Amino acid sequence: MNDQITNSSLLTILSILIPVFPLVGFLINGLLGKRVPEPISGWIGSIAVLASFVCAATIFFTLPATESLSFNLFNWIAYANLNISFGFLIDPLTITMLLVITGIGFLIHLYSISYMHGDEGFTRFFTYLNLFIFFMLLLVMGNNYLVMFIGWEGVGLCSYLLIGFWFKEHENNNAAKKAFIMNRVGDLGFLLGMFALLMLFGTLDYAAVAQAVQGYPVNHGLIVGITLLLFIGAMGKSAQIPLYTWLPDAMAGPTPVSALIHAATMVTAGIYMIARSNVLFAMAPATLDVILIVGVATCVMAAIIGLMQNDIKKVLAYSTVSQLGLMFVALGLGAFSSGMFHVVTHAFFKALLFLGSGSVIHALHGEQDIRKMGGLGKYIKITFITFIIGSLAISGIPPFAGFFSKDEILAKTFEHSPAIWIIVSLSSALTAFYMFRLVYITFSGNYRGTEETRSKIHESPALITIPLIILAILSIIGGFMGLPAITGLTHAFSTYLSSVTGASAGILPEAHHLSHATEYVLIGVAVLAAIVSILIARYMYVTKGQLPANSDAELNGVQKLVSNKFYVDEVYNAVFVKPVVKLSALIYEYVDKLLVDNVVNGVAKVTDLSGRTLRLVQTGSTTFYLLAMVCGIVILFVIRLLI
Amino acid sequence: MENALVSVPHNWYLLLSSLLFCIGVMGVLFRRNVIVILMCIELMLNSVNLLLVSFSAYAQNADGQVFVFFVMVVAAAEVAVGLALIVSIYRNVASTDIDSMKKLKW
Amino acid sequence: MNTIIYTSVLGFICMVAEILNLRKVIIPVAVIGLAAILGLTVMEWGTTATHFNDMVRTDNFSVAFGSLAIIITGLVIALSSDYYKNEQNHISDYMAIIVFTLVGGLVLLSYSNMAMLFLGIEILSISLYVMAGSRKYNTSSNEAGLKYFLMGSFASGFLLFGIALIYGVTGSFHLEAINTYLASATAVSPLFYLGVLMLLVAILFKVSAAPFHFWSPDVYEGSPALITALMATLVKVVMFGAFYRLFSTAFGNLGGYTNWLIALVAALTMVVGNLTALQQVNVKRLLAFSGIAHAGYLLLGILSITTDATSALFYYSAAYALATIAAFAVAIPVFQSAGSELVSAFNGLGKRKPFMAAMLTMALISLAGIPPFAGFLAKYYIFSEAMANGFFALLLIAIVSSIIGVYYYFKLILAMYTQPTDESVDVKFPTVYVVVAVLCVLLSLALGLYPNPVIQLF
Amino acid sequence: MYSVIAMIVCFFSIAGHYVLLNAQFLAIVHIIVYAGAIMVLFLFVVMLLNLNQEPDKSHGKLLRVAAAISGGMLFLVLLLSLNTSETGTFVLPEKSDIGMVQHVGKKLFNEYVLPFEISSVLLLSAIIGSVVLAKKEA
Repeated sequence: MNDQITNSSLLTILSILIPVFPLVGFLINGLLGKRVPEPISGWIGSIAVLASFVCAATIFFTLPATESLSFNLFNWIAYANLNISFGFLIDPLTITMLLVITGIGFLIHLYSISYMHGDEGFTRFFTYLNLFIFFMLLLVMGNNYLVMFIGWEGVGLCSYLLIGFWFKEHENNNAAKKAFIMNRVGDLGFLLGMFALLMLFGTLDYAAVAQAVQGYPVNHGLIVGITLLLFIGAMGKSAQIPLYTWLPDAMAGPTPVSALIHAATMVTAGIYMIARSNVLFAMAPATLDVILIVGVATCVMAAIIGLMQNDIKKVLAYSTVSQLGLMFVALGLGAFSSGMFHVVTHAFFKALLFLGSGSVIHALHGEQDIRKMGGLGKYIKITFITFIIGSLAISGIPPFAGFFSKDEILAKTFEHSPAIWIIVSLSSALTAFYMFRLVYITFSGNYRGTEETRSKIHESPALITIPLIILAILSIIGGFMGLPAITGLTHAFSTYLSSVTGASAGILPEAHHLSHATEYVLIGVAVLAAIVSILIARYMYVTKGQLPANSDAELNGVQKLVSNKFYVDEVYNAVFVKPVVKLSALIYEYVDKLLVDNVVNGVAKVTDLSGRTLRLVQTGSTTFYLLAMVCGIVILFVIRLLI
Repeated sequence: MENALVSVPHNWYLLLSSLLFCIGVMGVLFRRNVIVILMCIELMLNSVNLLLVSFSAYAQNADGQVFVFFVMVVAAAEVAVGLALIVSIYRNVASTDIDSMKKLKW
Repeated sequence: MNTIIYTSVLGFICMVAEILNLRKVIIPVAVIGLAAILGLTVMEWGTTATHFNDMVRTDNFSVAFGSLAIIITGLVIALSSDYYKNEQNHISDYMAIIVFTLVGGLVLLSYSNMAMLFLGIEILSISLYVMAGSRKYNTSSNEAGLKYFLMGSFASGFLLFGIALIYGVTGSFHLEAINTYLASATAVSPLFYLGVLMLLVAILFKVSAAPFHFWSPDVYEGSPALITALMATLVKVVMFGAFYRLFSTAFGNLGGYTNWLIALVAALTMVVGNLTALQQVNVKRLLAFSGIAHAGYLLLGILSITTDATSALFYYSAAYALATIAAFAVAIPVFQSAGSELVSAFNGLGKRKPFMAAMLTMALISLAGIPPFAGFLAKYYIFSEAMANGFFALLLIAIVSSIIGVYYYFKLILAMYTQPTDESVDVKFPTVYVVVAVLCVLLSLALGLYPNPVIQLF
Repeated sequence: MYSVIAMIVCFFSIAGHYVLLNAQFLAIVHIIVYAGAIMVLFLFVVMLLNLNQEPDKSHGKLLRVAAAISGGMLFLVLLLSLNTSETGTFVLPEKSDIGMVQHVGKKLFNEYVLPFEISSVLLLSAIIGSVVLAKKEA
């Protein structure tokens, strides 16, 4: 007994320390500013995150999966009959996120020391990065929605600052602004949801909300409304239709930022939030259906758009959007642990891919257009190999990490509806295709840049390659913590999370389990589709050495060239390539650029316009002001006295 | 003399001061010369004084009359400051037209 | 009460210091004096007393808001040491007037008679008319002073008319007597309602609520920056204190007669303030519109008369005032060195002066209502106040407009961090500006992280 | 110039009303303060600025119409709410000494002593302000 008490108080201290380290790092770097020499500030930042990681790992090993630790640091808001504490909740879900954030965060910090070398904003970069980690930790550690909201706003702010980090280019500012506006739309949803929760339950505490909500009937209108509002928040942060366009634009930030914030951690906050509120969402199956539809749509659409992108980071960005959609599909199916599992594996391989692309960009001194790359495999071997591993993982080739998590979600979709399974599988095959299109265009063939730049290509220093290698290893073995049911072994990950997701499992209708045979077939089809897609990509971009068109005018030329070859090509072109290319271009042009952008921009424009108009009322004429005042008075009187 | 007003209902005084007040307001809105506007504001304050005194007289309560003193103090102070402002502006722009002061807008 | 006397004496000392050739010590003396007065005021906490035939009252409300007003004035006076360093021959006049402004404010926070309300408003306003126009040879300052003066006196007319009508109906200027009349009268005279409306309009004018807000952007822009800071903080806080005092004591039994109107005005104010601010390029104007928007939020606190509402109003006022002073403490040196008050004057400040830029960023974040700063919780408290009263549509407008509002604060942040620097301009931040900015930001942060001592004050 | 004279006439008639309303002391004070001090100040400024040659311009038509309408509306609204009130039943008492110096003075220096003192701060502030604003700098 005594032993337990000391143990839990030790854990409490450790968990408090987790966010403290990055905060200290932020303060040191932020306050000392340029007085800290370049590598030192980088190391301060990295070590702060490493220390958090060690704490998180210690908690992971000491706290049993069945237990959770919740404590209030101080009584934060005591107001009217409302009491909100500033407290932490440490349970398997939190620990999972903690390990991902601090672990991958540390690797990316390490990577950045080399990547950002020589940048004049070096210290500033690490200051922001540590601040980001701090807020992200708050987001996942809080024991109520308000603490989460603080983290939520904080990471949004850091993301905004980091996207616009290289502020000399105007484009970056616009990207930062766009990200900001879209996130605000989402935040509005979250905020309203929070208010509604407060109104309905009088508390924001996770446990209390989960407890209280079970007193309502399933699909109660209010619960559906609240969950929809919260989901709007998640859509903004996790880049779902229609609030996703900021994420590709956010690639204007430095690559480590893209890896950390826009791939591995912040964008998964929405998924974490829904998984954290799994009981709430399970009580509103109608919302889950909405999530499923949005997830599927995002997953497919982003995958199609990804086919046509020529910027190495944009490809990865759309693939992130697509994978996030996949995670929402899992959430929409009520498979919260599967969604979280994909969050973890995705964090491994997407961070790897981004850092790999960063290494490529670094090697080419800032070139991001894949059409100007080619044959890089010869020059930067480590990057090449790790990038392939990442691509295999995202494509879902066994035994890489992505295979396990993707397969799990695919199986779940099949349980729900084979039609959705087909759509999602298709998008998964598209993912494999465009990832390998990227790989082949970038790394195989001949270098297409100038001779002068070719001579300068070099492998990145150890600080860049070591994180790549570690992430590559994680991408290979990461999947084994969640083995599929057919192996007969335990699914370590879902067992670990079961104390969190278990509560909602009882509410949701029991899904009928697939037979082993069906499951084998599903896996077989998915893997086969991925491999075929890869082979098609290989055929198109290696064997035939096709290149993406540089402009619309050239597109026709390329297609003529293609049509002069085999007849098979023509059929293939007419039936598969052309429609897909068209569709991809079409969606990108119309849905993405025209529709989504315009809706979002339209809202901004209306606000802008009304601001402009209202401004003109301020004519500068005192008489006019007085007149307006008298009119206001008369109107007020008339309203109050006569009506 | 003392009986002259006995038959005048109080409402008439209310009416008179409202009318004076509105004349003041309209004067402020119509005129362009800042000095005239200032005088119209004085008129508004005076209508209030009249109102206060009439209330005080009809209710046999001296509080209203005391309050009028404070209104006068404030009116005097306002006029002093206002005219000082006008003089200081006139030195710069050589005009007392309110529409010549439209630089700050939007 | 004692606070008012001491402050008047301090103002007098400032005034005569010039005769005694003590110009150099005026500002230190004023700051130290205000600190001492603050101490004395805080010691009055918990006492309830009436003074001079119940003309003013000392209670927790007056002590809390009064302390806030003293702190604000003290900070502004501290900043003035550098701001007026080239105008030494006027320093004692300016300081005396600023301290007298505070006297007016303190009267407004403790009055219990309409005569005191009226005099308080006039002392506050007349001092500020002068200060707004105190840059005699600057036509903008002239114009600001005149506009403020004309519109302010015009509003005073309405204020007086309202007071006169209420007096006519109730036969008294005393707040409690008015309340007693309200409670006992079988049928409240329509004249009384007319009076309440007139009074309401005048006060709404002073807090710059739409559609009576037109003066504030122009006046804020034209006035000397330091006076803008004073107007944006002290006047707003004090007027809201007076507003709340009036409606909690005199009109406590009005039974929500004005609530609907206030809600309407609040909604209009929030929308107009935030939307118009989007388009502003002048930082002072931007802060003026931000002040208008904040007045809209503060109006939510007036809608209900409970201890919770008092706390929420106080917390919001404190959060708003601290953040605004911090913003001005960074902005004023930038204005001076750039010779411009446009947003572009802040270009690249994040690089040139990262520390002060960070301070400004934090102040703006607090104003925008983003955690962990006090601005967030302030909005939260005041919004839940509206929620508790069932103004859901208003709440929705408040939240949406506050989200629009975030955008224009970030316009400034964006300019600091993402625009190229003009290397030729070198901004020097005098130590006192740095100290004030840091102090305000830290207080704001402390309030945001641990609001309990303040929010449970009442 | 003429408006100043007209204003003075107006003040005198208001003073007459004060007398009729048994506020004799106030009537005297009113004449001294308004006609004697405030209007002289106005006249002084008008002379100083040499404004009497300048014709008083008017606003544009639109603004004038709007001003007339809103001012008229204001009066209408006031009228409507005054008409509904029942104060018409009050009748002025025949004899009253509340407006006499001793009565008003007692009120002023007993009950209203604090506002009286505080208004000194107001005047002080206004004096400093006027001097600061109107003084010509070297």
